[in-house]
Amino acid sequence: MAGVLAQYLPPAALQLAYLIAGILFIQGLRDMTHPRTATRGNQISAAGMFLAVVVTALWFDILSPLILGAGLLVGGGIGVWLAVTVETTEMPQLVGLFNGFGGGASALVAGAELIDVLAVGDSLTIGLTATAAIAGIIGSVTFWGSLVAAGKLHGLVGDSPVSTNVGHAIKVLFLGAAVVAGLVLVIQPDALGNAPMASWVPSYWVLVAAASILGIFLVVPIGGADMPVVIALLNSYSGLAAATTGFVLGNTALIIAGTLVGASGLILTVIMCESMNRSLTNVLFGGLGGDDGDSEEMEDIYEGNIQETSPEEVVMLLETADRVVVVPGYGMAVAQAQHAVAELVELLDEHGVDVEFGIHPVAGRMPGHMNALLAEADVPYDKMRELEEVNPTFSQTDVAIVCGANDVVNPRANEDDGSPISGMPVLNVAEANTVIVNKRSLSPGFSGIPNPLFARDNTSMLFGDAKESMQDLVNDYKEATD
Amino acid sequence: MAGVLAQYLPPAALQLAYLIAGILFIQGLRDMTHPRTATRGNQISAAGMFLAVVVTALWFDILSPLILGAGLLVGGGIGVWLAVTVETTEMPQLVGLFNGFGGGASALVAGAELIDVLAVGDSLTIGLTATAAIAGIIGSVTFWGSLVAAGKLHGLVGDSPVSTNVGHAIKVLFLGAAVVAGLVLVIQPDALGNAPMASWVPSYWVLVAAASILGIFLVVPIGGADMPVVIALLNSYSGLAAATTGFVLGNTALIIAGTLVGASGLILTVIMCESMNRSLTNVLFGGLGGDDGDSEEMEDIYEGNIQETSPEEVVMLLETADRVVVVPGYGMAVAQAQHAVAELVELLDEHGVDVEFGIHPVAGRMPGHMNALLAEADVPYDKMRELEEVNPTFSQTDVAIVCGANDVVNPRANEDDGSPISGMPVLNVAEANTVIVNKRSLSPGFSGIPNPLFARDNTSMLFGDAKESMQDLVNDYKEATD
Amino acid sequence: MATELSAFVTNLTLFVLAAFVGYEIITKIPTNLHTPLMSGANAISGITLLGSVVVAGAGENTLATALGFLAVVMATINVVGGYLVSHFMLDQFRGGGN
Amino acid sequence: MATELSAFVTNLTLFVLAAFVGYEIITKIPTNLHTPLMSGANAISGITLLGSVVVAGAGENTLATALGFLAVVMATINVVGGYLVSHFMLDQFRGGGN
Ligand SMILES: NC(=O)c1ccc[n+]([C@@H]2O[C@H](COP(=O)([O-])OP(=O)(O)OC[C@H]3O[C@@H](n4cnc5c(N)ncnc54)[C@H](OP(=O)(O)O)[C@@H]3O)[C@@H](O)[C@H]2O)c1
Ligand SMILES: NC(=O)c1ccc[n+]([C@@H]2O[C@H](COP(=O)([O-])OP(=O)(O)OC[C@H]3O[C@@H](n4cnc5c(N)ncnc54)[C@H](OP(=O)(O)O)[C@@H]3O)[C@@H](O)[C@H]2O)c1
Repeated sequence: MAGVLAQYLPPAALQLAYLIAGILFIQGLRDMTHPRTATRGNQISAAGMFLAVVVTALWFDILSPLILGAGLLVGGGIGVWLAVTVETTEMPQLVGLFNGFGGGASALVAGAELIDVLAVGDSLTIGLTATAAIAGIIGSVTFWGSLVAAGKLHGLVGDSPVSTNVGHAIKVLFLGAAVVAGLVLVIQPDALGNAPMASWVPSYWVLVAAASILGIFLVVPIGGADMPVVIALLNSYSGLAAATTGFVLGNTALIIAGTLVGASGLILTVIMCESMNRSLTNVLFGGLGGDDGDSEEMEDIYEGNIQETSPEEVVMLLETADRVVVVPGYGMAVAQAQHAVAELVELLDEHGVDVEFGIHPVAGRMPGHMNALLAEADVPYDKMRELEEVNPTFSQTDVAIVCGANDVVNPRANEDDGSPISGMPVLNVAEANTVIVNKRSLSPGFSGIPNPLFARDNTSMLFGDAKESMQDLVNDYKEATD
Repeated sequence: MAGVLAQYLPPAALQLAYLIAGILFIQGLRDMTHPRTATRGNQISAAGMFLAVVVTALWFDILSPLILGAGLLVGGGIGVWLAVTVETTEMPQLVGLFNGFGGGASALVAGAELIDVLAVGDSLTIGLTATAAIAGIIGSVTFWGSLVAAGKLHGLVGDSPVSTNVGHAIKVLFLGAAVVAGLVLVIQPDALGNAPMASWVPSYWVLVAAASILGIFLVVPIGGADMPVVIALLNSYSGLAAATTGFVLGNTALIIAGTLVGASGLILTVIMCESMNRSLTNVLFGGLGGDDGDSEEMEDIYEGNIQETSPEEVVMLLETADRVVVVPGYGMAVAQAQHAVAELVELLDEHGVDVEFGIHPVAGRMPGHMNALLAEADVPYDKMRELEEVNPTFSQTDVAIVCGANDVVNPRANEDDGSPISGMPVLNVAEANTVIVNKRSLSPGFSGIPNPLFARDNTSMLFGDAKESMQDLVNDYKEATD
Repeated sequence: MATELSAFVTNLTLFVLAAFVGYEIITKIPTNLHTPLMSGANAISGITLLGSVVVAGAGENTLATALGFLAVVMATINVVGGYLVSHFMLDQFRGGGN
Repeated sequence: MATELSAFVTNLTLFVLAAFVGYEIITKIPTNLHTPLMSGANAISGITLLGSVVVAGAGENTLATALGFLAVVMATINVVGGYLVSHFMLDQFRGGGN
């Protein structure tokens, strides 16, 4: 028995609805090319999704609308709750978590489909089993990989590198196991004949288990700060998995939407790798950033060259400054200092200081992370300058305030000394008259290497939590200018 | 009996070949986004076409390879001959001519297809007749419209405006006739029963005849300088006609390629209309540019205010100039003066003068016309400046040489006086210290309105053919600086 | 077999065209919108929900239905959450623009 | 009828995607390449040659064959001439670039 719509309309109507959904996805992305239209774009894309889901639900033979409804309700509720309660700083891990769920869903769907086809008494065609195998592997890897990535970003999973050789062997082993299970599924879907469990299509679940372990071992040895790259890549995979499913079901909406996601994930991955001047292979298999043997080198560089400063002194500098550039980094996000920073900038602006943000493309932990945080704190769009725009202005800048950033202002990136960041474009804050660096200690940033900027003559360290320090600056500046 | 390839390969192989051809077309266009890769892009696109044609010829049942081969040979020969012998200045009409042939081919194909289907004894399905009707109308309009357009550009067809009311009535009449014939074709393809001529599908040829007359009457009243817009629009139509044919034949290559052409033609049309600050309706139905009643107004403006100059005087100016901007226009193209202009610019450059071209987007008769001509004369790419780039520099320019341009330097465009060009962005040459305008007389340019620039105090007219005048300047400058 | 292959090539054609569209559009999106883009693209990838809906609906088999239910829940979280997060972020960019 | 409709929607999907691809790419092409673009696009529109080839080939009917022959000639002029003209123009741009 077909669903409500299918009784009255030709199959072409369903296809047409999917085409319209596809157009809405594309138009949504096109609107994402400008901040002014981006909100609308997101809504258009959501409308496309709504259309596709509703039409599908009304089209196909729904024997258990109750179960479907319950699933939608539960999932929707959890989705809204997570989206509403999360802090902007936790966005990266939330996106990772969502991504994992998407992958998990496609692995489960493929399995359910196999079982369902057998239950109806149909045979498993090659097209079906082959796609199920692909969706199963990608989906499982995405689910567990994303979960580990989200856990790392949230600080739940530590950076405990598995010794690389053993690690690589494990990965190869489980990838092999998944592939073998997939081949069995495709070539001999009825390998177990009429055994009691045969109707569960066990070879598929072996594949899922192997791919799950693979997913975990793939992501665990990757450094925490590379998680956004991992998530973008996994997102690209899950898009491709959706497209693959579309090939089997002959579903245009799945093909178009999946391909768009695949392209988006891949492009973001490449962009992130390029801004860090690292290859994708290096990110995925290079292990963690700097090694800890650097601590000696660090002492050499820092020894006797570190000047400390206090909020009061910084405020005195700010009072006489004509131009100030604030460089935010991951520490600002962690400390949730964006509101305090925004207030400081607004104050300076009110007092006639030419003040701007200098935003590095990979500052923080996601591409555009700083922009999203600062926009949340109501910083006007035209105060946020990109690297290429702001770099030439540092020589005319009186004070550069580095707030919780480290690698993105490390001058060693400009030297070709084989350090993990060499070749990465950085913000040349040292060209400013005075540099104030606010962080809690001299400990390194993501890349794990020391930062000679801290030891420069024109650099002063303002040690402390970013939020507290910025709040201090705001208060002191208010007092001083009152 | 199927063709060679079809005997051994599944139909999917043909589709795959078409997909590859489609990818080559797209990649070809992508390479067209930069001059450095554009030649390669054109070759890639041609390779796609070659693939599509060869595969098609080998796939389908070719009972008369001789006829096919002969057709390809004759057509190819004529194509090469035309392309090789034509002057760069005649490009616009040649492109129009080619476009017409494309349209004619699709109208003929649709007719041949109808006759063929009847001959085999099959019946004419709605899908077939409907597309044939569309292809017939668009193809015929394109053929005759392009021919008239090419004729006007080549000076073979004069600008003899048909009185608008009668003209509109004729257009409506023949459009109606074509549509009625099309409806008969679709609804009653066998209207004539077994009459002797019935196998020729007469309703189709009535449609073609009506559409042909429509095509002629559509283009004849449009001004000669608007022909590029007409050709781009017709090109867009012929692309859409190809896509429509693809819908019927289920041919992916036709759909993709046709749609790309349709998009390209439409975008070019819109860009041209925008740079002329006119609506498409105004171009197509507005009749000819300025009316001749302007001659009195012209005398008023020019009377006693025109200063003439000589090549010798211009050279004296050039000898002391630090910065010179050359503004080429349609007259340079007509006079084939591009080589002389290029030589002059090179000479000035050698003598340390800062010299550049200021190129208006609709200078000449096709978008990018001037760039193509100057590139042919080996002018380096970085000497050609666009309107937005060059306009702010006129105030620091000593001499602006206007060579065969008129409308694109007409200051009246900046005044909202309802003239045909008001609102069109123009090159503000009058801001230069001295303006030299080289043309043969005071007669107006395409828009038919007088140009107050010629009467300005800092403007001197260098009357004469562009090629001769520029050559004089080159010779005199050489003598003077020897 | 033959028509299956044809259908495959048709799907491949859709895939290729969509890939070109995706590439051309996404490379145009500015860096500062990459975080909301990631979240929005993520939501789109929840399109697997379509597959889930069909399977959860079919319900020929209890196990399949249970798996389908779980899949619906997960995919819905992905879709609803992804779009909402993206919306909140983008909302803060509004009023900006240049 | 039903499968014909489905085929139509599939073709429509291809059309829509190709239109997006075309729009995104062609709006990126700089003005100074618009003349060669026009000539090149023109050549692509000679793709109707495919239809002509099939018809000229089939040859079930003399009149159809004659028309097909004429169509092949015209379409080939369009294709060969268009690409060549575009090639000559573009060749002169080479060495340029920035
Ligand atoms: N954005 C992306 O898309 C992306 C993706 C992948 C990787 N990455 C990587 O992430 C790094 C980003 O550079 P970044 O300069 O933004 O960050 P970073 O190099 O990771 O440095 C952040 C600094 O913030 C300080 N910090 C931490 N918590 C703080 C708090 N509560 N208050 C004040 N300071 C605090 C830390 O120093 P203390 O501990 O001394 O306070 C740390 O040195 C780059 O290496 C980049 O390659 C970015
Ligand atoms: N580029 C495009 O895509 C495009 C498309 C459609 C329409 N148009 C229109 O074409 C016009 C282009 O402006 P334009 O300034 O380039 O040209 P224009 O306004 O048509 O003026 C050209 C001038 O060249 C002079 N001329 C003709 N033959 C000459 C020769 N042998 N030697 C010297 N001078 C000669 C003519 O004056 P004399 O007779 O006195 O010599 C004429 O005034 C605009 O109105 C535009 O809207 C352009």
